[in-house]
Amino acid sequence: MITLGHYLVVSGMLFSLGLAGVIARRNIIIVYMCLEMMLSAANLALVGFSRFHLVNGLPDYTAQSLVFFTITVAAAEVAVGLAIIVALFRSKQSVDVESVTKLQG
Amino acid sequence: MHASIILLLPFFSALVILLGHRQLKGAAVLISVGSSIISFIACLALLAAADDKENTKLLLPFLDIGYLHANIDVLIDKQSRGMMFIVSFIGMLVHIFSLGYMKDDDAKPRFFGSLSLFMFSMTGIVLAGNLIMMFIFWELVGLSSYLLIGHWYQKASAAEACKKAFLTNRIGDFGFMIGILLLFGANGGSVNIEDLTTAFGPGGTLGIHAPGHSAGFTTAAALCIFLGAVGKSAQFPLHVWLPDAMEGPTPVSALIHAATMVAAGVYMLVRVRFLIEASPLAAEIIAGIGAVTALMAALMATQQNDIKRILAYSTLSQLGYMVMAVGAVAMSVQHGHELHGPNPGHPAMFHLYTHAFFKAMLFLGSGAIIYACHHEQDIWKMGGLRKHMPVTFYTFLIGTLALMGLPWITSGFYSKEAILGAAYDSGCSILFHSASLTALLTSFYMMRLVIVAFFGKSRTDSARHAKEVEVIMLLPLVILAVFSVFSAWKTFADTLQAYKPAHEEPHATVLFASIAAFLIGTGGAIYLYRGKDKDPINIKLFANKFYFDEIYAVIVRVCQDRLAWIVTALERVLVDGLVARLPTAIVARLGAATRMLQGGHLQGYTFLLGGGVIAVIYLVVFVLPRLGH
Amino acid sequence: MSVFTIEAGLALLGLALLLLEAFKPDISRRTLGLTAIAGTTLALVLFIFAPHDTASLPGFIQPWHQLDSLAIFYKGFALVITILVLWLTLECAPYLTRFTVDGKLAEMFSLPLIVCAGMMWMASARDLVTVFVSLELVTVSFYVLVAFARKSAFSLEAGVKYLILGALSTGVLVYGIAWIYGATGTMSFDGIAKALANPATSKTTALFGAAVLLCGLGFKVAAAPFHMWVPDVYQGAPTPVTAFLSVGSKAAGFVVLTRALDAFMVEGSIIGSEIQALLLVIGSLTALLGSLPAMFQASVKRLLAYSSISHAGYLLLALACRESARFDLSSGGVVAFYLATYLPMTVLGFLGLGLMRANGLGEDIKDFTGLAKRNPLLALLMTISFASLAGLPLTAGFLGKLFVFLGLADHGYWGALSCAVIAAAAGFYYYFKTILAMYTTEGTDVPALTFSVPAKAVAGALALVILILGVYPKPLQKVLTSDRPAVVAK
Amino acid sequence: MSVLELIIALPLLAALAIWLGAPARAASLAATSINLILVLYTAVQYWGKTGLAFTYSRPILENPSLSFAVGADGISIILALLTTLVMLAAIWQIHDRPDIFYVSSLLIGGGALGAFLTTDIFFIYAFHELALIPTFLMIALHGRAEPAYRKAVAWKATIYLGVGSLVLLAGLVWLVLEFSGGSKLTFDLEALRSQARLNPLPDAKQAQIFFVLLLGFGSLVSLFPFHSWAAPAYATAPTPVAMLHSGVLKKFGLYGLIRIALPLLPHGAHVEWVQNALLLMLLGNILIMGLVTIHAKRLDDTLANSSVMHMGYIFLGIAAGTEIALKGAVILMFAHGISIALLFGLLGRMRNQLGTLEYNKLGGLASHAPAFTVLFAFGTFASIGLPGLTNFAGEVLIFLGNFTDFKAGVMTNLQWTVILALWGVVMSAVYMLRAYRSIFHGSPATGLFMIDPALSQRVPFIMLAATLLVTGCCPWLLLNLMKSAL
Repeated sequence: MITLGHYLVVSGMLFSLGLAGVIARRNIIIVYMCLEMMLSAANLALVGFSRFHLVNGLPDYTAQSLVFFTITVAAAEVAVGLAIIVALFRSKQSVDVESVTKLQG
Repeated sequence: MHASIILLLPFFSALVILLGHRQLKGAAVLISVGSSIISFIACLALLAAADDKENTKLLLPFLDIGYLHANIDVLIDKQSRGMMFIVSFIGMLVHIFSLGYMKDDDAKPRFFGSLSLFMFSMTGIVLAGNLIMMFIFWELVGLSSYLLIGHWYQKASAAEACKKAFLTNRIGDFGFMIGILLLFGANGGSVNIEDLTTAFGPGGTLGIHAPGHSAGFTTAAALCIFLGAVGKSAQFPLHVWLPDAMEGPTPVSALIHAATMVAAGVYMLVRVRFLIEASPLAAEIIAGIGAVTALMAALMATQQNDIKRILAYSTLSQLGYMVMAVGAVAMSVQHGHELHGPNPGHPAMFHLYTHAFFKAMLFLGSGAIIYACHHEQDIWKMGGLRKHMPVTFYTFLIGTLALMGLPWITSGFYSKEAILGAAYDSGCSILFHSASLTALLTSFYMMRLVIVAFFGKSRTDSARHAKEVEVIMLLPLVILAVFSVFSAWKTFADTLQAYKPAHEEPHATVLFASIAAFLIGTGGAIYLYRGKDKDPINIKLFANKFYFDEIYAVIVRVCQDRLAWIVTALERVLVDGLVARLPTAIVARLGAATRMLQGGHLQGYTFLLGGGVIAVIYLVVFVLPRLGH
Repeated sequence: MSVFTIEAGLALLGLALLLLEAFKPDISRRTLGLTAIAGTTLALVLFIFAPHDTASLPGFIQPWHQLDSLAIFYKGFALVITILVLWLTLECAPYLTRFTVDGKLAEMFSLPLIVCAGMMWMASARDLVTVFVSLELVTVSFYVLVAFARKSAFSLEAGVKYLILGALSTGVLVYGIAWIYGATGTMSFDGIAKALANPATSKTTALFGAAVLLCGLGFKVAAAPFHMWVPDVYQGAPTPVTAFLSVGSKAAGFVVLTRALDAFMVEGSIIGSEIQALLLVIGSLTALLGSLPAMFQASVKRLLAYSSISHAGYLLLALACRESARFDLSSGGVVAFYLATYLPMTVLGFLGLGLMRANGLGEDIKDFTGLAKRNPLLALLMTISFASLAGLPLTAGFLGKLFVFLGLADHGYWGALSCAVIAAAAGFYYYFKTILAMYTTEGTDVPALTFSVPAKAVAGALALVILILGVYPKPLQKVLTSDRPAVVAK
Repeated sequence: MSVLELIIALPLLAALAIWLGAPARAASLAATSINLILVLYTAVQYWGKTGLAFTYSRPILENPSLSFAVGADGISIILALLTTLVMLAAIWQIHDRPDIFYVSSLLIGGGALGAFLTTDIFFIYAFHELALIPTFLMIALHGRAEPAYRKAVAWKATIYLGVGSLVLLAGLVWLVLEFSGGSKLTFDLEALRSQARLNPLPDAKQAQIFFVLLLGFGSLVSLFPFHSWAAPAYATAPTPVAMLHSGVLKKFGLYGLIRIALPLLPHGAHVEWVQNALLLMLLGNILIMGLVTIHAKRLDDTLANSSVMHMGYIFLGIAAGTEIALKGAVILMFAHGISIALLFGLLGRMRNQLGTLEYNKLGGLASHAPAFTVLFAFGTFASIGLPGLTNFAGEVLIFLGNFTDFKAGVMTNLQWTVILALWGVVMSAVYMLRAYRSIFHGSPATGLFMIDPALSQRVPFIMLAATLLVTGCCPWLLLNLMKSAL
């Protein structure tokens, strides 16, 4: 039997992996992919909670509606984000995180 | 009415002259001399209106809060009337003398303005009905003394002398103020002299037999007040300023540093003698200090060469005499010898009174000599002045004899004998012996002065060309000479309300000592100094005034200037360092450190952000619930 | 016309302007800018006269939107800041266009309208879904705005940093929402409050969810330790955008935070005290981490960024102090008051920076040297702005700080109060450093600066608002306390 | 509308007018002269009365209740008089300087007036801060030293005063919270006072709050050991700023203690640990700063440090807390303000003419500049505490006030402190007379040369000196304004 706990553990692992990737990777594209993974982890948790939260014997769908919004927002973020990353590549010929360290102190 | 004229006239005179002397020019002198004459007439009226009742009158408000009434109120009694006469009389004469003496001085108006200021302040002390008022004027005489000693401030020595005088007096005032505060507190807020007399008197709340009496407190209060007198009357160990004060113009030395201001300490001690009488220890200390001062100053006087300095040390010595008398009288009262009569005179006040005349006379005389010798003050550079300045000589001689105490004729004999009597009655033989020795030394050094300065042949040109001074300067000399002789006579003294002890026949021992001292001292001086051109004796210790100035210079350098240096360094390093620099340095370091967090590396930021999330989760989920918030 | 319609209209106007620029490239930026300003001003006017109660909203939106005094205040706030930012953009246009592709500025005029609509919706949000959607609307638009001057390496770098960190925080936020939902079974603030007041709810789950959610929101409001992006992004972004971020985005973050905390810290909440403690810790830390590094900044823009962090710290501390019986302003009210005072002073500061930039000057403190001689009016206005930011009495900034201190002292949070005091003291240093530079005269024979009349007028008006609020805050208090219904059922 | 509002507003309006282009000297002199007349008018009106007068209140916030409330009692009027006198003198003596000198003087003076004449803690605090900004700017920009040094000095003062004000704010907030009672927070001093009378706090708590206020107010008044900003700041500040800050603005901290801390926390100062701490600190002011002053080698150092030292006496009055001592403290505040302003004003002229203030380069000025010397003597002897000048009346009342509950034979710590403090009077005579001696006495050829200022330039100093003389001879003039018990 797969319980809520299983979903949450997977979601948590996914979130942690994403976070670790964001922190550890130097390529901005990959960092961005890790960020998407974190959003997916959140979505998984939402769906899981929603599935096991029964209202009148049926799963509660408000949380699932948020998942759709999240996916949409993620898409928008990717659109804008990739544009910015492309602009960065154009000007620096690099997508390494270390190429943006001018602002500091 | 009289009191307000006497007090306020010189005040306005001083104010007008000091603030507007450049506009007033010559009129300043007239205002000052005029005001001194009017004051004197008012004083005579005060004497004429004499009754023996004491009364305190409010003259002007000053500080009046709740039960504190520190106002300008005057206490008119026999003591203040007599003293007032001396002050206004000698003051007037000095004003007149100064007309001649200061004729050529550029800053004459400033001089007369300061003189008026002095008359105002001294009057205030004499009339003061409470100790705070006395303190106020006490300080003001200090100011006028400062201004007058520093009259020729261009001279470095005068500038230093006036500073020294003011500062030394400040130390005395430090004690005086503490004494006033103690009395104020203990007597429930009143420092009125009459109230205090009642409180310390029989049946009073603070008297020696009262339940609230505390010997320690009484002694402390008495000694603190006495410290004020030590400063003002230049007693050991604060005597060092008075000889230096001779840097001032000579009339000033006569008035302030011989006759009146320096005697204010004695006047004040007699005013509060109820306090001294309530404390045996204080009485002994006061008598001792007086005796030491008298003897020490007399010893120093024997080796001085500056005519004014000899007189200054003589003044010190005589003031020591008076202070000793205050202590001695208190001691004898404690032993049960009450002073006699309904309004008993006090030997110290009596000596103050006679001394004022002859010492003022001596100073004015020396002023005349200095004036005639073109500001030459060394007696070894004079000589033979007897022939050049006969009037001055004779008046000076009369003054000297009075100071030496020529038996039965001069006033000085009677007053000195009264003091010797008091010392004898005090039950302390050391006092009596040292007083007698002082009397002997007095005769010695005064005779030395007269012989060296007036007899023999003139030793320098300035002495050879000395001429008798003008009449306006001689007149005060003559008048004072008359008083030097007669002022102790009964009719005279009574009319002037001198505080003369109603003395019985003097004790034989006292009489003998007094006459012996006179004879031995005079004889010794004549023997040693007749016909000498330079000093046959040479005692460095006395000539250098027991090295007090040097010792004090070291004390000031070490205890004050060096300490100030150390404290300043510590203040900069420790206080400023700990309170200001250290915290700023810490904050600055923190600021720099927190800036390091902001390294500009995206990975660093994500790391911190992720770490922050984990830290917050850890804090909220695991730490805070345990803390029981 | 309902408020919702106005907001929708504003967003549509934004879209329309975007399209207009795309299809009619020769349209002048002045026309675009003025249209945007006119549109927003119209929206403001309409908004003022629109009915101000939840019932006036269209029925379908009522479960998700509400109109209480807080919402109305923030909506007005958003409109005002948008107008100011649009105007500032127009004023700075000549120098901004040097860094944009083809010298175009269209999105700089259209996106703020969309951001504004997003902020207004956020102010009304009743549940986490609405919060998330409107927050992302704002955030994603800001990604574009920050990186807009992309020919400038700074702007681009700021854009990248904001993008990565912003997306990270979005992930954290959604994850937090998920757990809150898991703990309470609902997305609406009312429901969450009700569930948290119920002892049967799992405390650990709720705490975990709330903590993660607050981390996500903390990023938006620049709370330590999630503030790292602020100095870099503020410094790199075009000045009008920085002003918008620092005032608008922060205000939006705080209104959401207020709503969320009203739910989390509702009376009898099982997690209330923990959340409060967290706020105190984070607030103190934020105030300090904002103030201390600011002392050594050479760039005024970066200094203002740090200052904005520090102010966020005070605001968080204000949120930590729940309502006091003796204090009319609730913690949300204090926050709103603080933000209302924060708006004019910050905008004035950035306005001055923008104007100097437009005159070809840099943004460093040394560029301020001798400003008093070159343009006394601007120097005076900037002095007022900085004095108010420092929290000097008789300016608006002092009252905000005073309320925060009062709240902290009233609750006896002495530790947090001392941190706030230390931060304020450090604040004196860096604000005064800038003021001092303005009045320093040595070595300034540079020519006088001149500004347009509208610039003077707007700056003067902002300064006046600072001073008036500083000595006569009563009207603002009235607005904030007039009819505020309990946000949460108690 | 109250006359006090006019008094507060006038200098600020004049500053605004100058900024807008009005002729600086004329406008500021007119405003300050009118102000002086207005303050004298209030003094005459208040003569012999008690309680708060000229009150008027404009609420600006409901809860917490803040209002722009003005009102004056004797203390406020005396300090307002001090402010207007010093302000007039400071402005009058400005000579050939840019407009900012006038504007800053007006702002400092206006701020001080606001602080003294309002009765709402919020505004009392606010006006004081307002006056600090121009002080800071003027020291940093127009101070008499190298730019780097004067900026450092200005920073030091500002950070000290800033931190001090924040501590003070914390203390005031604490007060407001403790005494507001009921359901409403109020900053109104009268309301807080009546609450304090009805429900006094326990002594231990009073002591804590009092201590916080003491630290806050104390650092504004350069209470030892929070004093190290003061001396360099005064030595460096431009003349009008030095006059106004040391003469007037610094008194704010003392005013605050007397007006706010003591009435609300009557036992706070007498709890043993607070009292002992205060006594130690004020002895630090008197004895340590006295020695530091003695060590000074320049006139500006001497005066600046002496100004720190003299604060100790006023704190002594506050420590005693008796009516006599407090009235003495107020009189001493007035006296010190006038005398130090006089001295700093004269110092400014000397610095302009001579270019140095080092004692070993000066001497004999009395022969060249007699009028100047007389004016300086007034300041010197006032600082020494000579009777006849106002400082004496204040000091003696403070000393007496400490002895009102003296039992023969039992000395309290307070009374021992007075005795040590009395030694400070000796020290102040030492350093002031040393200074006077080295500058004015001695041969005319020993030092640099300066001449008397023109009569019109002497007027402000004469005015201050005359004030010292008149109120010194008739201190009851001031006491009559303080009929109400403190």
